[in-house]
Amino acid sequence: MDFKLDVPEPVDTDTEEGRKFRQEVRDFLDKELTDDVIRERALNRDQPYETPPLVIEFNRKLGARGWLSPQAPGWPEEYGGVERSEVDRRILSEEMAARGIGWGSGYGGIQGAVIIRYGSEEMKREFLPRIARGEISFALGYTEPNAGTDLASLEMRAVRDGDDYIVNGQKVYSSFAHISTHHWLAVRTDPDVPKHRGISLFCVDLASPGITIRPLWTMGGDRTSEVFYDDVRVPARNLVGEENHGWGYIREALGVERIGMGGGVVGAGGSSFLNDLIEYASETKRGGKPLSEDPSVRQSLAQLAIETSIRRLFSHRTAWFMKKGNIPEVEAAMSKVWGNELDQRTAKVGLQIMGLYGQLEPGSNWVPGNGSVEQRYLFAVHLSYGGGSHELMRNLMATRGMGLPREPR
Amino acid sequence: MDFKLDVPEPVDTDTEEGRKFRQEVRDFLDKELTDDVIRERALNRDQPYETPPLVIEFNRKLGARGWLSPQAPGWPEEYGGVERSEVDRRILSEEMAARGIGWGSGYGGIQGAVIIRYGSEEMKREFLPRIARGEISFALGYTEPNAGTDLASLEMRAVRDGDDYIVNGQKVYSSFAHISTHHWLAVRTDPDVPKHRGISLFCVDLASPGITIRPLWTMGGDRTSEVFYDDVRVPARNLVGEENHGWGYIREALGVERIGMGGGVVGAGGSSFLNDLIEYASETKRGGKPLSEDPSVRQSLAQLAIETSIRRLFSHRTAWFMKKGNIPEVEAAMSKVWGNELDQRTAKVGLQIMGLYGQLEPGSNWVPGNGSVEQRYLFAVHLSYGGGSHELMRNLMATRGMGLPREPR
Amino acid sequence: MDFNLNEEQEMLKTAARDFLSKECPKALVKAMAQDERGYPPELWRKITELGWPGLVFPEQYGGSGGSFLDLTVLVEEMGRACLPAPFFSTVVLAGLFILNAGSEEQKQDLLTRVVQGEVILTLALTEPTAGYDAASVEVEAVVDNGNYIINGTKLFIPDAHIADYLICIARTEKGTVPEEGITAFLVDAKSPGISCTVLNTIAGDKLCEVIFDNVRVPRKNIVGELNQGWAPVAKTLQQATVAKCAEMVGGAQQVLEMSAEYTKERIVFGRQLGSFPVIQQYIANMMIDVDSCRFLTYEAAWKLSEGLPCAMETHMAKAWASEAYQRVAALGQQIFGGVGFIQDHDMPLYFRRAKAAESTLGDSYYHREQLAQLLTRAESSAS
Amino acid sequence: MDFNLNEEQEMLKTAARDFLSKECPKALVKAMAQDERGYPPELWRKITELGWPGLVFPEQYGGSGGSFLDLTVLVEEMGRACLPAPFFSTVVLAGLFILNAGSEEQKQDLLTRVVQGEVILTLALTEPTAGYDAASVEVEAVVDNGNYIINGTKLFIPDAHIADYLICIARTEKGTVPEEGITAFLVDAKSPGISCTVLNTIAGDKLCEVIFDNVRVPRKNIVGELNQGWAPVAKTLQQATVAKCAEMVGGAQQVLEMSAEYTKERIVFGRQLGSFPVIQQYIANMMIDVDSCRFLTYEAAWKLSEGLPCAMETHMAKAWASEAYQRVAALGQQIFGGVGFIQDHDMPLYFRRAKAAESTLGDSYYHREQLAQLLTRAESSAS
Repeated sequence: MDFKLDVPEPVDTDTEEGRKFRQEVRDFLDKELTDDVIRERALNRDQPYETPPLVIEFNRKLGARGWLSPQAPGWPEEYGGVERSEVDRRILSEEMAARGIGWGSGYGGIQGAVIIRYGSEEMKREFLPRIARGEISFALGYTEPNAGTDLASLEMRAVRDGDDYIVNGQKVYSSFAHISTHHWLAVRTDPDVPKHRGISLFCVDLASPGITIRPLWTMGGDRTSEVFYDDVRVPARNLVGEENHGWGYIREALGVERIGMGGGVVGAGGSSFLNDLIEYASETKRGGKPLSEDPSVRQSLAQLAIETSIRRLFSHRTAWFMKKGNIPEVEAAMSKVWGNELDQRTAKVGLQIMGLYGQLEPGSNWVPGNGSVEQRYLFAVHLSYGGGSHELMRNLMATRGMGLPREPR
Repeated sequence: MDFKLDVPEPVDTDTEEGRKFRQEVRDFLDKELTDDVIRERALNRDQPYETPPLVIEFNRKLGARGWLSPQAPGWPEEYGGVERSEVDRRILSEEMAARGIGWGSGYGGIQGAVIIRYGSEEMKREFLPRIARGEISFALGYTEPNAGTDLASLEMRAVRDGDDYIVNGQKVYSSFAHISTHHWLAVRTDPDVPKHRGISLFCVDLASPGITIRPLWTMGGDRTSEVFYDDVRVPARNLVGEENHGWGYIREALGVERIGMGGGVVGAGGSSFLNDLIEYASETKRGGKPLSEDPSVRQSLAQLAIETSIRRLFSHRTAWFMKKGNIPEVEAAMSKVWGNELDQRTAKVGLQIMGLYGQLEPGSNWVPGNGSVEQRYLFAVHLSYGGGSHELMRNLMATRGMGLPREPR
Repeated sequence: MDFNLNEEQEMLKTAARDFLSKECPKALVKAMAQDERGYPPELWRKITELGWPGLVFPEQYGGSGGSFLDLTVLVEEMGRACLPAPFFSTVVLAGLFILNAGSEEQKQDLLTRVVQGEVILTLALTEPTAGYDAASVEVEAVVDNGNYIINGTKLFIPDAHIADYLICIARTEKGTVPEEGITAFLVDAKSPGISCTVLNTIAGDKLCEVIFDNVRVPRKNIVGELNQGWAPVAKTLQQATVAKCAEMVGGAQQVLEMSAEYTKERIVFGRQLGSFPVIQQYIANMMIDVDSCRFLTYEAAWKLSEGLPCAMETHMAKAWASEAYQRVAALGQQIFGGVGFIQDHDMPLYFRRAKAAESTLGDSYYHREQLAQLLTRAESSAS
Repeated sequence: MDFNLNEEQEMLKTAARDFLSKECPKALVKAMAQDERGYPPELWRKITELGWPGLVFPEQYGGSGGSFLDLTVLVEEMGRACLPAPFFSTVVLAGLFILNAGSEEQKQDLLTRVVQGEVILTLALTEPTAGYDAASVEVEAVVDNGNYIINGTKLFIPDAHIADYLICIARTEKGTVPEEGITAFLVDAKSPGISCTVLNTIAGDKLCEVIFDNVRVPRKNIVGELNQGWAPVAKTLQQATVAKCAEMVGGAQQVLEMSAEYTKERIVFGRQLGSFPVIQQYIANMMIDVDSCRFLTYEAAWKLSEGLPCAMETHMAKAWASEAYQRVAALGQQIFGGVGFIQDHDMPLYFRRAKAAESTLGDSYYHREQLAQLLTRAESSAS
């Protein structure tokens, strides 16, 4: 075993070109990577599949320079991959890490990964370069009013009509649909076969006539959307892979997506949040003594520190497992369940430690840390069903991980 | 609402006869109600359906004087009911309560209740007077190696042969079978109908030829038994109620039984145990300070005090609900689940507070309270499945209590 | 033992539920969270006409002389409906304080107007110290020419922005123990030197920061005895804590019922959601939490009604309800999933209120510690 | 990062598992709980032949110079098998202490004999004070004519009844802090004045009361420095704590596996028990607990092996494993139901050991508090 963090081999970036490029990156980041972008990325860390507004803008600028990440593992040049030198990549990584964000874990990567594997040649040429340049951003079109946890029961219909499909129906919880360029849309193309076998996946231009987007505001204060399709014509070339094979692609995308959930970017997110709490407890006095001297608070903080370490180890395990060439189904499920429930606990303990102050919202007088813990408390509610309900995740862990028999249906 | 304890109307027991009777009762109890009997009763409070050895002996002596309780609510005299005066009953109650045990909640009552309701006239005349006199004690014969939680799948067979049934097969976890006079035996009398419809219930004399009783020692240190039947002849008059109607009687007996579980005798058991823990924490010093000044210990004890109050309230609610003439199915399930899980938590917290001393067993040097908490910790393990698994209890609560649909089978 | 309400209480409960389900729809509740005042005066007028503000006050002040248990029944229904109205501040906190501590004249004056719905009151107790013990009271009132001058900040004060009078709990003397030297003042909310700012809170209730900058209060506005104000505060806190628990019971009960209903309607994998055993375990756990909160709360309320000591029962109820209501709300959110996460849904109302209710009037740790003091004190005095 | 064992460790693990499943059946484990000595000498001889006692000791003492991580792998398998042998006392507690503190001569003498299986040792640290900090050491050793006289009671000392030597941690001076003035003595277990009584314990392991009544020990038997004994004790405690966690990981892993197997065999309501979603939730929770214990433990063990500081990791591992192993064992009991409640079944072995392991070497509260000190100290030094 070896718990050393994987550090890449040293590369000499201290060349003249290297120094010049580093300066260029720094100047760019000084200007474009605002605190708001960083915060938006952090908040969004549990939803790597959809791109929030400021990040869309930032990615577009990165993409325009060939610095965006989906192609980092190496897309062929003909699909927009830019072969940057090792020195450049190292500098980009280092500079962005120094600002607290990762490089190489950008947005659009999940859709790109499916398209590069299953998309037609035409689709690859049309979409991949634009993803690489950050010109395209996706909103997910999976969930419907009657298809959430049981996603495969979705009812929205697409019917072939010449070179197009005519799409009708409604999606819900389609976050950022109002500012994204495309919808990653799952629809039923064959209603007469078992439900998993009649689903297809499309890339739909959200500017298409007949699409109406209505806001839904969540308890977390974020906007998500309902998307209504009324006789929307979608060109058949926008079909991803084969007709009626969509469920396989979606499952694959969900699996990839889940890897990022709960753990977030390895090492980030959760632990800095905990550090903020420890700092708050150390600096805030109640009854003349710092909160951090209260034995109950100490027990709670220590417990969270342990649980945050477990999150880190679970994430690393998943990453290591993938790196060895495996598909980390059970490992990712464990990581998601653990990380997301820990997020809920951490926010709960955080508010509890803050006492009466814990109920204050952003913008209020006296609010600690501008209400970030309170916002997280509300936001975290959806983590235990979003992206795969934790009941299903646990069933999956037991059946795939320990070979328990599936529930008879 | 009214949370006053139900106190009976005052009765003048200070008459010459009353004083004489009280003295008689006291003398009897001084002699017969040993600490061992009291402890055995307390330990057994979650298994009101089977009678432990010292209690069997004590009951026999009470019964011989007409002081035993199954008939207390009033069995007809022809079945052995003894109509004692209100004064006598009050004195018996008071004197036994003063020694920490209840009167009127004795053993054999569950079997008696089924027999009085469903038994043949012959069976009533044969069994009830002997139950009233404490001459009969029952061991349960329900569980089999392949029929535990799913009791109705029991396989043990009884085949009619003239005036007898021939019984073959095996029961497990039949506590006190080795010292009881009778087996309260559930067997399959018709294998060709749905499983709930082919079960019959018998009172079997455990001295019958062909019965072999083998000890099984539990983790709690108690003995239970396996009971093997090898061509045992059971007279047909020992059939309880009708052939193949046994499942209904068993369910009814289980329901009655469950009422007593978790809560135990209202107000008793759990709370004195907690008081012992508080006393221990107050008297035991660690690092120069009483354990009870440790903030974590204080939080734990306070939490247990709350949860013990909830146990008391749940028990009272069940009792009140029954008194109004209802069958407290959901209420009793809640009481059982809560009380039994609380027993597990209490013992766990108790041992935790004792630290290294918590692992000591009865008879050891240095053992606190002669290991009663440790014994309870081990014993309590079986409470969350014995007498109805808590998973099933919770399903019952949700379906019967809030109308959730049953799981499709 | 009787776990039923009596006949009048059953009638009160039914009437309250009917009235609130008609007059206080959830859309109104949500609108009021955004509203500057935070309550609909028209609804408040109707509530006054129903006599609710007078329920618990003696007849000589125009009230109907109901018991604390009656009040508990009513407040439970308010919690169930998430009623946005200054009832808790005016009646439970300030009204009961005046009843506990005020002179006959003050009672006649103020309680009569409370009963008539003519005034909105609140209790200005908590401060940036954020505690409910006497030591947390640091706002000072110093005597000046027969008047008192109050300086300092009160924080988390409910409905102060719409109150006509505040009962300000201030320190008038440094006592040998924190409980000594505390005095209650009736303060006109429009007095010069008072500034009030509404805080943004998770429950959208209107808690305020109230700054006292050389606020002059006449001596006759002392409610109760000079320097002896802590005892009635403590008594009022006990009553308010039990009432808050009742509000929580009402909310938790509603979450349980709406969740159970939803599990019957919602179809997942071709079956009713409620037919899944894991969901049944959730509902069963919610039932345990709701019933346990209810019984602990009503036992404390009954003891208050009967004039019996109930410090232990009060600590138990609040320590337990603070966590149990949050557990119930979290399971409700899990059962409703995405649809319950939308702000327009009813679930967030309860999820948010469960959090607010936990921290208000002492959280679980606080009440368990208080309880531990009683438990170990009893032990050490017994031994 | 690499979550795999290396090739030698995999071989060690497989060999240990094969050996123990053959030579240490559960019937033997159960018999040993009743046995007076508590271990089978024949098995101990075979273990010595395999070189396990020497695994972690340098080659100059006859050992094989393995790493702490190697030891961890081995101890995990012992925990899985519930091995009844004086390995932990002789090798982990006393052996590592001698390695940490002893003179070259003592190491040559004692470790060589440990490796050969010629002596059984133990560390006599804990006392009726029942703590693992320096302040809990009250047994006194006073100098007398070049010898030391030890008086007092050591409690919960593993395998003292069969030990040839005890390393007795005693107070030789009242220091300004409790850590000062502590000295370790190598004491012949047959010395006059020592009396040893085996305690009855939940795990059926052999913890002893050892009374020192004017026990005379020559000065040369001091292990390490006079009055400076705490530092090596603390280091040894850290190593022993991680090793104890490994034992717990092994036990928890075995409970998980046997429970999962049972859910496939057991038919309830006409279905495999494991097909019930509630049971799947249980198994999934057990998986989380087992993996989390494993990773925390092995991270600490790896750091120990690499010579990196790992106070935080050690506290985390033991605080977590103490509770997680008990949760796993309790779920195992629930899954097995009645059949697992019979003393003859394997489940009780683990349920009992989980409890014993929780309290040994500091429970969750203790280690969380230690961790909190590190967390808040880091914070206050950073700010």
